[in-house]
Amino acid sequence: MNATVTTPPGKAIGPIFRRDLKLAFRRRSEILQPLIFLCVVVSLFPLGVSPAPERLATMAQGVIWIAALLATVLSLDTFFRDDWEDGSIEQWAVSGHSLALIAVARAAAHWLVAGLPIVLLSPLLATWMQLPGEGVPVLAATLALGTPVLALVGAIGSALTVGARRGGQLLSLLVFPLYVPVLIMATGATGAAVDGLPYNGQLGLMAAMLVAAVTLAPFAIAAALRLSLE
Amino acid sequence: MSRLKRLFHQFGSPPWFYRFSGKLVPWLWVAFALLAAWGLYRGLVVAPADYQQGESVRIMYIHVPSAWMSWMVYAVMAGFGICALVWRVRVAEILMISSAPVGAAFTLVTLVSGSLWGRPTWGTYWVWDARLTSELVLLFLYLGVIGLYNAFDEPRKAARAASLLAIVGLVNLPIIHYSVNWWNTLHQPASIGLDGSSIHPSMLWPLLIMAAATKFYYGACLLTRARNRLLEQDRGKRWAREALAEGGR
Amino acid sequence: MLQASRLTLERHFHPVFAPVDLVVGRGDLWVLTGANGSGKTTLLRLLAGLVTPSEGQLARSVAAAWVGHRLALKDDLDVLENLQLARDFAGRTDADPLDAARKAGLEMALDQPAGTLSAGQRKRCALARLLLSPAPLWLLDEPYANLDRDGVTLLDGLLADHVGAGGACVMSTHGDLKPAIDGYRELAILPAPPGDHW
Amino acid sequence: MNHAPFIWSAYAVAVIVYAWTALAPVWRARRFRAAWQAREKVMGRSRGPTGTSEN
Repeated sequence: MNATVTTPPGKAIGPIFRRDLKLAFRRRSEILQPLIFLCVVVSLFPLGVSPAPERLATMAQGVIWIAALLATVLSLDTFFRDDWEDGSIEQWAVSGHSLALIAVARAAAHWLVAGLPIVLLSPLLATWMQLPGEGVPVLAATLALGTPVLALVGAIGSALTVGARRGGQLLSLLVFPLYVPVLIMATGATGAAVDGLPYNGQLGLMAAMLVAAVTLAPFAIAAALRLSLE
Repeated sequence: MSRLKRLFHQFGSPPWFYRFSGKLVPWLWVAFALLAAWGLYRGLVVAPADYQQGESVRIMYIHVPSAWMSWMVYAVMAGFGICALVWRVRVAEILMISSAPVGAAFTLVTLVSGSLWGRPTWGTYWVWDARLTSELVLLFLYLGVIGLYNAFDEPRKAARAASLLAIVGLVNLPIIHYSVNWWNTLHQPASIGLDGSSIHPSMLWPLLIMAAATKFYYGACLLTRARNRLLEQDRGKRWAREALAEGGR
Repeated sequence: MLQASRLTLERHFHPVFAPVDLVVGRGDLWVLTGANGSGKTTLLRLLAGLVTPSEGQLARSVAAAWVGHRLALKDDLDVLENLQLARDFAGRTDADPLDAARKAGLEMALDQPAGTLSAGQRKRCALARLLLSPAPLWLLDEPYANLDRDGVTLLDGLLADHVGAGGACVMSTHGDLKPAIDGYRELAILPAPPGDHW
Repeated sequence: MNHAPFIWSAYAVAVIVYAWTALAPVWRARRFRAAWQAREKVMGRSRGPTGTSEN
């Protein structure tokens, strides 16, 4: 099928990005849900394990990062579902714009609404988990570099399962193996910072993962979206 | 249609594939049986015990070939996935999804034999060793592909979704592997090599023979499963009805 | 503008409809007729490029606008915002959402969230979006559904203007509702012949 | 420490898993073929490739 279509007059990224922000702020409570979930999960650990500061400090970055992972997957479950159900994805596909650009716009808007707050919240979580002072800025840095990767890779899973019958539980199974490298590098960097070791290697790798995700993930998302229409 | 696609189409045509693989499967089983018997004989009987680990090293002859296969099958599956997604070759879709359970079986055996090997060597059944951990992640990748395939009801769409996931997984495989290795060396001094490189020939030979045996096993299992799925999907078509009616293999 | 030859699609390994040949030129208005489930919607989705055909060739040289059963309206945005979004995303830059809304008879519901609109109003919103689209080829899946009497006359007017101005349209209808425009051609969608390919 | 139980259980698990992965499709094929031929008989179609009649 070759639709030698002239490039459509409108733009792909701007309108979708603004639309997403407008939609997000129309349902302001939905922005808070993943963040509240994050705080709840983190605060369970002192209750579950032990309030002793030195024990909490050893696992602080791990707990915070795993909670951030869970919060991201929670918010990604319905990432494309509304657009799929109301037919927006069909309009995107017919419009002639590249679905990859639209995916980038959507992931960027989602990160702004879901990922950035996690980064801003991380100092509070770090103090809850008694993370030593040197680790806090590095934790925020790893979250800043890592949450976009979580959003983009999670969006692939979300686009793949949007057409599936019960996509919800499947999403976490699909996405967690792909999150393993991000988790390892992030907790490694923060741990190194706490121990006073150099951590720029880990941060460099996380930046590399971010670049890879930004350049490769949108094409996988676009293919998955086109597939969900069939 | 481009020449390449016509070639693919001709090779990929279900009846041709069904007959061709039907003739091939028995030979694969024979080759597997011979190699496996020879390999096990060389491994369990002829090969010496390890001076450090003693007899428990013999588990290596099932653990290591299975581990190699678990990675190879994923790569081959992703390769079928690329064919299925890019050229929409239906037989490639079937081969892709038929490989997943076999790959998962290899991964499962690797994990179980690895932990059973760990007990006498390290004293506990499960050690978060680099190789075992990345095998576990690989198992989740396989289960993800199988789970995603079963989540769709239209088989062609399910196969394309699973192919896309397999390709995304393939891209991430090396990253996962090296990050787990790096994570492992960070937290634990390098444990004694499970499959040391400078291995005595008398131990290396059975390993290679078993490796070859597992490849034939994979071929036989894959083709049997693929033929089943093909027959079930095409049961409405004349060639399938003839194959089913005559009851031949 | 659009050329389809021997077009078929297989669902669960059975062709949904008999192979279709269709040529759509400027000023054409095609109406797909057939019983429910005969594949009208599937064929339209094929023409829109949402689905890839199992066999046959499809060549489309112009942009297409698609109105399906799911009208792609964001329930939290009001009518005007929905139309502005459509215009910015893939609409003509000179098109004015307000004017399109007025033509579709939605003046009094402009600031009403799309979620609270009636089915007829939602369909009119989708038709207003059509006015903003630069695509000369309209692919409409049962456009008459949910429309009241003057909604139908509104749609007939839009179709007449569009086809008159050199555009083209392929639409499906079930039942006897046909566009009140002369010169439209019908294409009956036939079920696939029983039996098999090989 | 006698390693034999670990070795044999490792190989036992391997044999079980590989046997099941190999034989599951064979049983499934037999079950499908039997069910298909039974349905064909009920539908009154003639058996065997010679007497193929269009359905």
